[in-house]
Parts: sequence; C-alpha cells; structure tokens
Amino acid sequence: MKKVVSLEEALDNIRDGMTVMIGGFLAVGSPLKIIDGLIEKGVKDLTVIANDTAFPDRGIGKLIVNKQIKKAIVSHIGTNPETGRQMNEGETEVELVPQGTLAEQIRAAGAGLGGILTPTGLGTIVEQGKQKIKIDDKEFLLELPLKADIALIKAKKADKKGNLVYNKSARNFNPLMATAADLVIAEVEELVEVGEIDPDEVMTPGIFVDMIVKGGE
Amino acid sequence: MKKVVSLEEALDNIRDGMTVMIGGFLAVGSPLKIIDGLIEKGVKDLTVIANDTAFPDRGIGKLIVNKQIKKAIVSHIGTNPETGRQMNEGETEVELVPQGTLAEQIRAAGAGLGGILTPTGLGTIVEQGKQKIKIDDKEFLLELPLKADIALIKAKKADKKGNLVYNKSARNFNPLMATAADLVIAEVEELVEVGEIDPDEVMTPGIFVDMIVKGGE
Amino acid sequence: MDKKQIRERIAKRVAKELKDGDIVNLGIGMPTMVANFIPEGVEVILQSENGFVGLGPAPAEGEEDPDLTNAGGQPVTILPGGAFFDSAQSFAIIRGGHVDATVLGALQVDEKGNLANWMIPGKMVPGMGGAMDLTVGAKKVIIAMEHTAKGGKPKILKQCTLPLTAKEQVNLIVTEMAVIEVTKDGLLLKEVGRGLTAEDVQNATEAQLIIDPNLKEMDV
Amino acid sequence: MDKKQIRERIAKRVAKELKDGDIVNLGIGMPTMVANFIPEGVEVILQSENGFVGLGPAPAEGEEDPDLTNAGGQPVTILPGGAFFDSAQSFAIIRGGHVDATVLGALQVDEKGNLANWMIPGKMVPGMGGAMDLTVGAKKVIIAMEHTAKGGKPKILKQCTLPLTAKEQVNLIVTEMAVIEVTKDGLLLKEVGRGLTAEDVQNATEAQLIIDPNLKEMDV
Repeated sequence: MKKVVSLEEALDNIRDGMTVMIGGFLAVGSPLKIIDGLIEKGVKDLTVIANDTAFPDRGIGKLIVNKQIKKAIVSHIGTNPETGRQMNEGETEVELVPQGTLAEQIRAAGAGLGGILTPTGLGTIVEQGKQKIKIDDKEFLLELPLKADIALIKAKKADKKGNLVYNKSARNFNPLMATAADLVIAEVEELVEVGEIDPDEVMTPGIFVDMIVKGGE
Repeated sequence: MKKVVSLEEALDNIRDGMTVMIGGFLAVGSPLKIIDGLIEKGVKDLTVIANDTAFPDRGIGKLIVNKQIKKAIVSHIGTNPETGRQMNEGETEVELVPQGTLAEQIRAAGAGLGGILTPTGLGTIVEQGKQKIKIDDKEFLLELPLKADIALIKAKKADKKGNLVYNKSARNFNPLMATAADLVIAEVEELVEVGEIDPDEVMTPGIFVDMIVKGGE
Repeated sequence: MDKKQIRERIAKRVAKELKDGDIVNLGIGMPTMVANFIPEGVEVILQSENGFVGLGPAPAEGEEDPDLTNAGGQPVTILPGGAFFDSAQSFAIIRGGHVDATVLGALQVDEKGNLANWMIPGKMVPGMGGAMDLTVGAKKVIIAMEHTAKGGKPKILKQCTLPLTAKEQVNLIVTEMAVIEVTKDGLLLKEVGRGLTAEDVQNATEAQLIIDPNLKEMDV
Repeated sequence: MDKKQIRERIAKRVAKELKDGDIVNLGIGMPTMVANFIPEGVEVILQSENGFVGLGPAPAEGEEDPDLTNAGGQPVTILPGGAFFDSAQSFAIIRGGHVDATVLGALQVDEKGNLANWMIPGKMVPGMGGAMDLTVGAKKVIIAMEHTAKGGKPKILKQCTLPLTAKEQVNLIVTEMAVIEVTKDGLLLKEVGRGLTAEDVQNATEAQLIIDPNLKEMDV
C-alpha cells in the first residue's frame, strides 16, 4: 500500500457513521488539517473517541459546532460550551469517561486484551452498568476495549515507512490510537526518508500506520 | 534521596527472601554488575521475576547455578539446563508464564490496574486456577498484577535525576519493571548531567528510579 | 479578603503540605497557583496529566511552544530533567500510586472524604477529565477550595449531594478559613484562619468538625 | 534427503506463504531459516518479540552488537525503517493482531488445529516464551516441522497428547512431505512432496487427511 497520500485520498476513507479516534489534548497534537478536511467534506454522524472536544473554533470542537458528531466518547467537554449545549438539548450524545480509563481502553483494544480492571470510578456513576470484580477484598471496575474504524493522529515527524516521532506534550493519545483502529492515518509536519529516524527514537512503529498526510508546521 | 550510589550501597537494600524483578532477555539488557554483586554477597531465597533464566554462566543464570533463587517466575528456561534440572528435582520452584502475559502483569502492577483479561493460555494448563471471564461470547483469562520489592534494571544512559535511555533490544522488560517495584535500582553504562537527555527521548522518567549504579560498558 | 487574596492564601497553605522530592499533580484553576508558593529548599516534581513530568513556569511572551501546554491548555515550559510520555503512561503514573500528592478543587466534599467536583446535573457537566484517576491514584488528595459557595452555602457536607468524583479518597481540605484532615472518625479541624474561631468555621460547615486539641492558626 | 535438505525444503515452502507487506514473526530454530528464502519482490517485515520490527540478517563477524539479538539470543541487525520497543509493546503487537503470520515449530499438532510445542512433562520443559501469545494473536499460524518424530512416529495427530500451547489456532502445517491446511472439517492435504503420494503422507500421519481435489506437488 502506498503510505504517503494526499489529504483527499485520506479523506476518501472516512465515511458517514464511522467511529473515529482523533488524537490530541485540547487540540494540542490533533490532526488539524485532516479535521478541516472533514469539515469541508461534511462527513457526518461520526462517533468520535478523543480526550476532549477542545474549543469551538479549534480542533475537534469545530466538528462539534458543525454538527458532524453523533456521539462523543471523551473525558472532558468543559472547554467547549457548545458540546455541553448540544448534550443538554439532546442533539449530541456524550459519553464521559475518566481520562486514564479512556487511555487504557484504547490501549487494551490495540493490545488484544479483553478488558482491564481499574479502581477509577468506583462508587461513582461511572460504575453504572459495569461488572465489578473483587480481588483480595479490593473492588475494581471491568472496563472494555475501545476500538475504531479510523484513527486520525498527528506526529511531528514520519519516515516513509510510517515510523512516527511526536513532539513534547503533543504525544498524548496519539500513540495509543495508532494501535486501535482498522485504518490509521497520520498527519505529520515533517516527512523524511527511511533510515533517517533512529530505531530507538521511534515512538510509533510504522507497522501501525497505514497512511501519511503531510500537514502544516 | 541520593540517587547515584555505589554498588555496595545498592546491594544493601537487597535481602534474603525478597521478590526481585530483573530486566533483560537472555541476559541482553540485564544488570550484570549488580547480579555479580548479588552472587558475591550471597543473598538467598530470592523470588525472581524475569523473562528467562538466561545461561548458566551469564546473567540471571548465574544466580540459579549458585542456588540463590527459591522461586523463578519466568517465560522460558530452555537456555539454562540447570534451571530445568533444579525444577525437576524439586530444588527450585519455577512458574512458567506466557511472555506477553508476564509483560502485562508487570505493567498492570505499575499502572495500578487490578488485572487484565487476555486470551493467551486459554485451553492450556496456564488457565489452571484462574478466573475466566466471558465478554460477548469470547473467553479471557483474568491475570493479576505482579509486583516486587526491588527491580534491578539496566539502561544505556541515565542522567542524575534517573531519566533512562535504553539501547536497541536491551530495552525489553526494563521499562516495565521500573514501574512495578518498591525500590528501583538501575545499572547504567553512562551517567550524564541533568538536562543532557532530551525530555522526548527519555524512555523511563526519573520519577521511577530510586538508585543508579554505574556499571561497565 | 478579596477573591485573589483568598485564592493566594489557600494556595500558599497547600504549598506547605508538599515535601522535598514529592511528585505532585496540580489540578486546573486555583490548584495551579500552588506552584508559585512552594517553599525555598523544597523541590517538587510537577506531573502534568497530558503527558510529562517536570512542568515548569509559563514561558516568556513570544516563547510559547504550541506543542507544550499544561492540562488546562495553557503554554508552559518543561524543566531540565523532565520527561514526556503518552497518556497511558501518564495515567499509569497517576493510577499506579507514583504521584505523592494531588491538589484539586471541589464543588463539595464530605465527612467521609467523598469528593464531588465534576458535574452539576442538568447544569454544568465539564466532565471528569483526569480527576477520577487522580483522586483514586495519588497517595495524598488535597482539596483546595473556598470554604463556602455563593451566599455562604456550605461545601463541606455531611454527605455530598452531587455525583461523586471518588469515594472516600480525600485526605486534607484547605480553605481560606481552615485546614481540615479527613480521619476515620470524621473531619478533624487542625487550623483556623487568622482571627477566626473553631465556631466560625463550624458555622460555615455542614459536617460536624472534631476540634484538634492542638488547634493552630493558619500560618500564611 | 538429509536433515539440512529437509529443513531447507520446509523453510522454502513456508516462505512462499508470505505476502508483500506482511508483518511476520519467525520462531526460534527452523522457522528462523524462512527469512533466507523469501521470494524476490516480496518484502516482509520481521518482528522480533524481544522488542523490535525490521529484523535483518546476522551481522558480519566482528560487527555484532551485544545489545541487538533475536529472540534466540543470536546477534542480528535491524534494517532501515525498523523500530525498537519494550516487551509490553512487543506483545501488544503480537496479541493485538498486528502480526500477519507467525511460523513456529511443533512437537505435535492435531486435526482441530491444537498445537503442542512447549513441554514434555517430566522430561523437557523449556517454557512457552512468546509462543502462546503468538499462536493466539497472529492472524495466521504456520507450523513448520518435520513430518514425523524419531522412528517415524506421527506428529500430526487426531488429538495432541502433550500439554497444549494453544487451542485451535493453527492454520497451516508445512513439512517436508506435505502442505496441510486446518479447516473446520479437518485437515486438508493440499500439496505432497515430489515423488510422494497422498497415501504416503497419510501413512505418516495419525489424523485422517482430506485430499484436496486439486492436490498439487510441493513446488520447492
């Protein structure tokens, strides 16, 4: 498969109703060019799995404002009042998940685990509908894997085999999401030749990445 | 706490009967200097958690030959015939664990998870005594966290805050074990000043590392 | 005291709880201010749940790096010796008990150490973000908040009425009026604000306070 | 055929199963040889469970790096575009279904696709290493082994008698005598070695073989 593709080729794979993971933390480390492409293309009824819904005018928040998201599975919506409004008025479904649980659920899907046991959320409404498992008198919630049709991630640098290097706090959910979707599309700032990234410095091995889109810097 | 210590100071913490994780894969990435120190000191009745028991004359294998290990929790003993002999004659207890399960059990302990569900080992003797959990008609084994009193790990490079960088395939279990023990002692080839390791290249953050011992190259 | 003074006083008092070498996660808002008041000679390592340790002060204007923010999205710096990691590792640190203390705000906290700080049903639902993991995982959970809500309504209750963030995890409550420890016998009033009596604090608190025989004045 | 010829034949035939772009994990021993016979124009990425992708050939003498070995502990190289990772990530790749094919040896394999290759109770217990994860996680499990054990004793059985490595996970069995697919109806004999008949293969096999109507000669 050709790995380096145009934005249009990448967008061709994202269709109405799909479940899409989007990397980033308050839009830091989000694939902003691909998100703008989704807005232009008008793909709708998406189920989005992400850390948060960012801001109304930035990152995933723009997809919220543009009403392209049917359901958001996120840990936080406080920075985007429009998400709260749509949720309260029943326009958009929002499932709030503790951030660490969200990270482990995505990782579990990528790692072939059937679930993980976490103490997070015990005694709160997060435990509703979930199996509780007691181990040596300590209770845990059984949380299930979260996977997606598509993962849209963002890296600082890629080689042409798809090996990725992230920058600073823009790493966040990107490496996890790269493992947990049927198709992984990475937006990258810089594209280098194979061999230019030291194998010890690769943060996401190229085997996880299906397509690379050159983004802005 | 002073982080950079002598081999003797490090060894003072390791006492008879403790549970000790030791990094490395067939001795590649094992803290060989600390292991030699344990042999010289004669610490005994150790429960060792490691990938394997290496070779009779190298790495963890030396501790086996020297009869310092009461119990070994490992995925493989095939390269060390002495381990097999001691096991068959009831001199040393050996618990064999699938390698991927071992990695997740150590990670789970470090990550505060109560356990993980894996399909590995289903329908084999590995499932004996373990809880099976069915999710959507698919069965998984519930595997519990593995933690230790001490983790003995090996890195290529450390700064004086304990940030670690591993080299090539010598990384293996070291970053996982660094998260899962009460006291973490890292043997390192090279010691540099704080600030000399790019925060993006740190593989084990210094917050996990309690002591650093300068080893050979 | 005006709002700013109140917040500074709380942040200053919380800062004294941190010990040299502690790994600390500060929540968004007032807890973030604690970083400004850490005593001389005490070095704490700040963890930022979006993916690093070694959180430093805000950069000079014009020096902001769009790829380096705190969990509130504000531009920050990383100190020498810091390290970046992904969100799974970040929460492995948090959930795994590698954070010595977390400082969080609260809507309500009760005498059992229950905490509610992530939603007011039908009104404000920002989401829990990392707060549920932090309260469960950190070795010490410190609540930094104004003692009462608007109109003097108590926030320290017999029992939280809002949806919980975590059950029985709070260790210490620091307000502009008091320092209160959560013990298995209930809430122990350890310090009162300058010029206040234990009774003043009790009057602003719904839960019954146990008065520490060594009750002190808050030193801030 | 001598031992070496037998092993080469098996490795050559297995190599033809690999497709361009496949991510492949080769077990220790004979499976490792498969790397030498990958057809021109087919690029596979080899995964080494001790922590990398992009496994390359053995280094020239004197060029060995003690920190770079395969899962058998032998010095190897890494190809441009390869990547190192820790053991949790390595097995996330394996268990998570990111490996297209694994090639493993066997003591026994049976008509249900059960595999036994990690212990002979009371005699030889090397341990399962990564084999249990590989058989469960890889999309395709290929067994590469001599058709029979010492003295012509069948290794392809109605039912494994040794402790299993994994239940019902084997997809294909390649020996010097035959290529056999595990189907839900049983073992399908697809190819026989040059000069052999289906009957010859059946005589060396305990399990009942279904003869493929398009039975071919192994092309190696």
